[in-house]
Amino acid sequence: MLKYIIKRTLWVIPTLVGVLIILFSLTYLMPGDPASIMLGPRATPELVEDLNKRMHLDRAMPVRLGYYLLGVAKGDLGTSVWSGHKVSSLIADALPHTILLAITSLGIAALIGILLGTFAAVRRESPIGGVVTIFSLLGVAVPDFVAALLLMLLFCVQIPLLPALGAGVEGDLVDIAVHLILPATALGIGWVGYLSRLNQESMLDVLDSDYIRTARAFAVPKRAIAYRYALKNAVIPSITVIGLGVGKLLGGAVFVEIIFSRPGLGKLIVDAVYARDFPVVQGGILVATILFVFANLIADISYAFVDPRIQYD
Amino acid sequence: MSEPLLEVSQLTLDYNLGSRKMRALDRVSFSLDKGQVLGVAGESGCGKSTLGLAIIRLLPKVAEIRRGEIVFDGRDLLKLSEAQMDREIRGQKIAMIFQNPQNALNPVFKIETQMIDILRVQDKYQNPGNRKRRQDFRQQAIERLKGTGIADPAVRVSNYPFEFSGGMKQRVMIGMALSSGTSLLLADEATTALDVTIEAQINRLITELAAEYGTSILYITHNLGVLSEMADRIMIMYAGRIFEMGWTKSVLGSPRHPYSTALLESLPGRQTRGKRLLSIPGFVPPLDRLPGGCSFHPRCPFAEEVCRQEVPPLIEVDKGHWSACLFDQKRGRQKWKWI
Amino acid sequence: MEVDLIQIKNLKTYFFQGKGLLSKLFGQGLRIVHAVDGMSLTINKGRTFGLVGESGCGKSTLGNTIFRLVEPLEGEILFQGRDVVKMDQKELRKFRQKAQIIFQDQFGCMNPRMTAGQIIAEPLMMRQGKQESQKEIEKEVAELLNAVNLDPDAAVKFPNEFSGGQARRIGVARAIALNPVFIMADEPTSGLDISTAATILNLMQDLQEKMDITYLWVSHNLNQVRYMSDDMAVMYLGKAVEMGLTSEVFDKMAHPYTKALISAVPQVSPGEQKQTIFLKGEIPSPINPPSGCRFRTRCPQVFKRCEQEEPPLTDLGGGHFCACHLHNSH
Amino acid sequence: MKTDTINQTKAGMKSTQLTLKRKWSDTLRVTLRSVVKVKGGLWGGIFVGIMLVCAIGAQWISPSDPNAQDIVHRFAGPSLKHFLGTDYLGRDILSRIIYGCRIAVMVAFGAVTLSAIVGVFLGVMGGYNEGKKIDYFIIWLFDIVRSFPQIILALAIVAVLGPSLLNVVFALAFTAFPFYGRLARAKTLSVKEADYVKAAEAMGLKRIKIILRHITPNILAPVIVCLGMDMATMIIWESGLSFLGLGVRPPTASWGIMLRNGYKYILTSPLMILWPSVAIAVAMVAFSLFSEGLRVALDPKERER
Repeated sequence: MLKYIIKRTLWVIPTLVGVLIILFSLTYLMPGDPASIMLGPRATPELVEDLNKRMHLDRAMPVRLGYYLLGVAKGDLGTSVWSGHKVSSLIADALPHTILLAITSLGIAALIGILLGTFAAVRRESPIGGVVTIFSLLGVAVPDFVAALLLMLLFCVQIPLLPALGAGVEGDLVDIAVHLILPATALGIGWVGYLSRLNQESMLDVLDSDYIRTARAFAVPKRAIAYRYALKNAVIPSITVIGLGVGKLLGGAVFVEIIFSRPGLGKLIVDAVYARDFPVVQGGILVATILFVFANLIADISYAFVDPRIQYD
Repeated sequence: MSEPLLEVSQLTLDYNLGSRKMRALDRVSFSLDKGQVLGVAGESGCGKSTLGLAIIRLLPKVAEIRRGEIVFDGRDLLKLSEAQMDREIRGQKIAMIFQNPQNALNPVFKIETQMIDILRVQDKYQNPGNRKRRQDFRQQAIERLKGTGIADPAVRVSNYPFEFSGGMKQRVMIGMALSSGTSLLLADEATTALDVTIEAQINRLITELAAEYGTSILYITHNLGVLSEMADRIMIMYAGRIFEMGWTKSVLGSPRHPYSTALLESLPGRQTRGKRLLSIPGFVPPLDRLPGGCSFHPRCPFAEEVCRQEVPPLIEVDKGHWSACLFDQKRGRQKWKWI
Repeated sequence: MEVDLIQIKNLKTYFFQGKGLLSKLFGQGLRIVHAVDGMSLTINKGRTFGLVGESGCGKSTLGNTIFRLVEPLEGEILFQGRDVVKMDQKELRKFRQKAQIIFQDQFGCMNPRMTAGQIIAEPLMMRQGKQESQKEIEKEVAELLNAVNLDPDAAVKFPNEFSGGQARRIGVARAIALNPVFIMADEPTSGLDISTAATILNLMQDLQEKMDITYLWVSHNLNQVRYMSDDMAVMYLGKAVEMGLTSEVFDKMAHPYTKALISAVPQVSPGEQKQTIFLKGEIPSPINPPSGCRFRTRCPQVFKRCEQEEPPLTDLGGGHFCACHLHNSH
Repeated sequence: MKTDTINQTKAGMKSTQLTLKRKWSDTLRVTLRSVVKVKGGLWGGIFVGIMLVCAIGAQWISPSDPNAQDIVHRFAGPSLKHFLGTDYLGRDILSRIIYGCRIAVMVAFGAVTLSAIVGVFLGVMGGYNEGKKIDYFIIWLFDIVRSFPQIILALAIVAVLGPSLLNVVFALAFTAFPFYGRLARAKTLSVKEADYVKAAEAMGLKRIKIILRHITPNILAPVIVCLGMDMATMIIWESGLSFLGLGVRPPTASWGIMLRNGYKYILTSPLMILWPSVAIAVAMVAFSLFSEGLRVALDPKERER
């Protein structure tokens, strides 16, 4: 297992190098002169020349790649074309909001989803199965950004219960929590549906398996079988899905942050896209990607802990 | 005089699969004496595995017992509550080992974890109030493994199932199943998936441990050869019914039912090279489309009109030898010789 | 009059595990599976050669190597005098039309998206030098279905619509479609019920008689091999331990492993007392086979020499070979 | 002499003419019938059908021009003239939903097809050359693209290329191809080892025929199922990008643009958000039910006997 973990971890390095190359080469896809595009209507020859210098846009491609990689290695993601702030400090301000949102929504969704699915499978005749069906239908039918819009319509406009915009006053935990309710719900509701259905199905499979029958034949109580024996097997698919889902979650966060005006990473990226502030876009995407890559890594490693049979080729 | 440990009478069981209803067991009656080995033989789909699961009451939800009794040690198991089954029967007096050792153990837990759990459950029911430490159970698990001939049990106990070969997994199962309290062991195709030399080892282990603890065995298999060597009595099933039952020597030596006769003749065991094997025409009917009368009649060359109409009763045709064939019962064996 | 159809000389097939880039990086070392480790045998025309052994002994790998589905490491496979190992693609294709396989998994060996008719017609359509109309091929498929006792309407069914025995028959029909001279049957009755297995055995015997086919019969079922085969070899960890006429091997078994194996087979013999020889332990892994005689770790008659020296396959007379120091010392 | 005996044997056999294949129409009918048999498959099929009809025949079906402005009746509720009401410029919402369907289906279909073609090609290539350098390179490529959160990468590509229908299709296809690739590669690996491929090899069948007859049909089924499910995802993303103003350009009717306008007028007209949400919800459920039915129908193991 240790070998698997080492190999899996080392594989991150070439992947991240590839990610950097793609991010870097995105500037090449831009039709026309990058500097004038980034500066937009403000572009004067002096400003363009200045930007070209600053971003080494006037140098040959390999040299620019070298500068870029070197910068990233030093933790320098460049400066915002628009505001002149360091990209890294912009991200440092935005990131906590996104991480808080992601952890709250996914964490709660995973907890509820897995429990709901397990209950539904263990008590086949109970109405919990119906709840799972409703949630999974909702999760399929209402994508996160539509959910965000509808929730806002319902709880901020029609019945004004909850705040619509912002992330709450810094330091005021209650305010932050209140501001988190709607975005986290919008982001998490699909996950509840998906994970509960997934866990229900895999739990049913496991409960039908030979080794559960063996345990029953030895009078191991049903409760112990379900929550101790079967759950560990049944949760395996959910782990992979959650790991891969972090990418989707970060994508969904973009919309939710825009809709609820939360100053997170997603909003930072989209606002930078609107402003054609390319260094910020690049840096923001890089950080989001690194988050995703490491979430996947953690999922794969915990997978290895749950399932001892794992081998890595 | 031996006394019966298990008496099954008129056991009838259906599987309800949506619109389809399959009669998996039809008026199955037999008894098993203390210390005896009863072999249950038949082709796939004859209901032999269902019988084992019915006795230990682990049938799938779609199964419904229509009528019958399973009297074990003087009590009807079908009348016991789930809690009573767990407390007194399962894993205590009746143990079961299954066909596929690859899947019989939980792949994500160590052997010791699984064994300790089971030992703890057994201990809880046997000596309530007397709390033992995990270390004691672990020691007990190691001893059980040692008893089944696993080398290095103290090390192997902390392995995962995938690090064990099929034969060793089956040893673990036997170690968990057989203890001094076990009075009945249900073995469902326990050695089918194993190699011949390993199969011989495992069957010997089962026989020896059962003899040591005075355990009776219901040995379910499709391998008549294994039964010939292990079983005291044999029961041959077809499409949910018992066709023939009796002492091993008489059932295998002088079978009375055309089906059992054909089954024995179709084995390439002692036939000489080049001689044709007997093959039964047709195939085992699916349980939801059983023919009326004797369910074997479409494949039986001796079938007469009466076989299509009447279900043949299981009748004692010889001392301790039962058979369910109308033709045999009415005209005698001479009339229907296959060969 | 016996003619060699296939002659295998010192055949070795190894599998290599841990060849990947990362494995190399972490120096796990190459693990070599000695699947077939120096087998020599001769299969005579028109006869059935039985190959028995327990799982992991390499009997299936040997079969696959003959067809070059697996490439051998060294050795020769002479088929009608030509070395299969050295054949080029064109020759190999010709050879593969004369030699056929009946696979162990009767469902797995059929493309689930083709009908039984298409499956059987496939070899017919690739016959060389003969362009046939669809009609002719359809007629031949009907004949082949008839030959294996299946209804003609089976042709439009998909594999999953058949029972185990029927699926096996389709496999047989495909194998005999090109009138092969040689068929390897890999556990041809595995997964079948007793009575169904009997019909398949009968069918294959009839076909052998009618079409003069030579069989290589790979099986773990000793009763079946005894019943079906004229010659046989017993394999253990990639090597033959005993070989000869089936009757000779069963009547005058010489190798301790053969003795134990045959004694372990459960027989329907009510009332007879049989002396089973129980072997100790498990079959060792073919990755690190024991030194000297491979059977020594489980052999009841092991002695000093077995550990140091590998016993050669020696003739005990009459083409009955055995690889054991007990029969080698004098 | 031997041939004679065989001919004799064969002559003794009953010879009947028979067909080997099932008719194409039969196969299609059987497949569709089993899709419909799956729980919900019928409804999925019906709604997917309705969506396709709307997409193809938008100009004949929709009651009015999606861009015709009726400023007098802005923010109108449902009426006989405008079944679903009007938006902030007085445009007919129903017509815009129907035209939006066209955009959604076009983008989703284009992106899914493009990514599947590229992905399957690369995946099969990697699978064939398992363990070789090209395989490692392809895996690496897949893993890099998969490392980006999908929608964020699409967003970046559109940002760089500029928002347009074609660029949206390209961006979405680029983010999705590794998933098809990995699926195709994994399937190729397992099918390559299947006994029926070995059987074909042992028969002496040529490599190219093995690929065409035995491997491709057996890896396509899961890819097709995946296509169905991905259609739903792509429809969401098209709406999402358009919602952010990075998809198709206004005034083109797209569900995402309609939501964007609805968000602007959330205080004035809740119906402007509701209707496109309903359209998206129906499309999502329809495609997922249909592809679930397709999954069961295309799996030979689950196909009804």
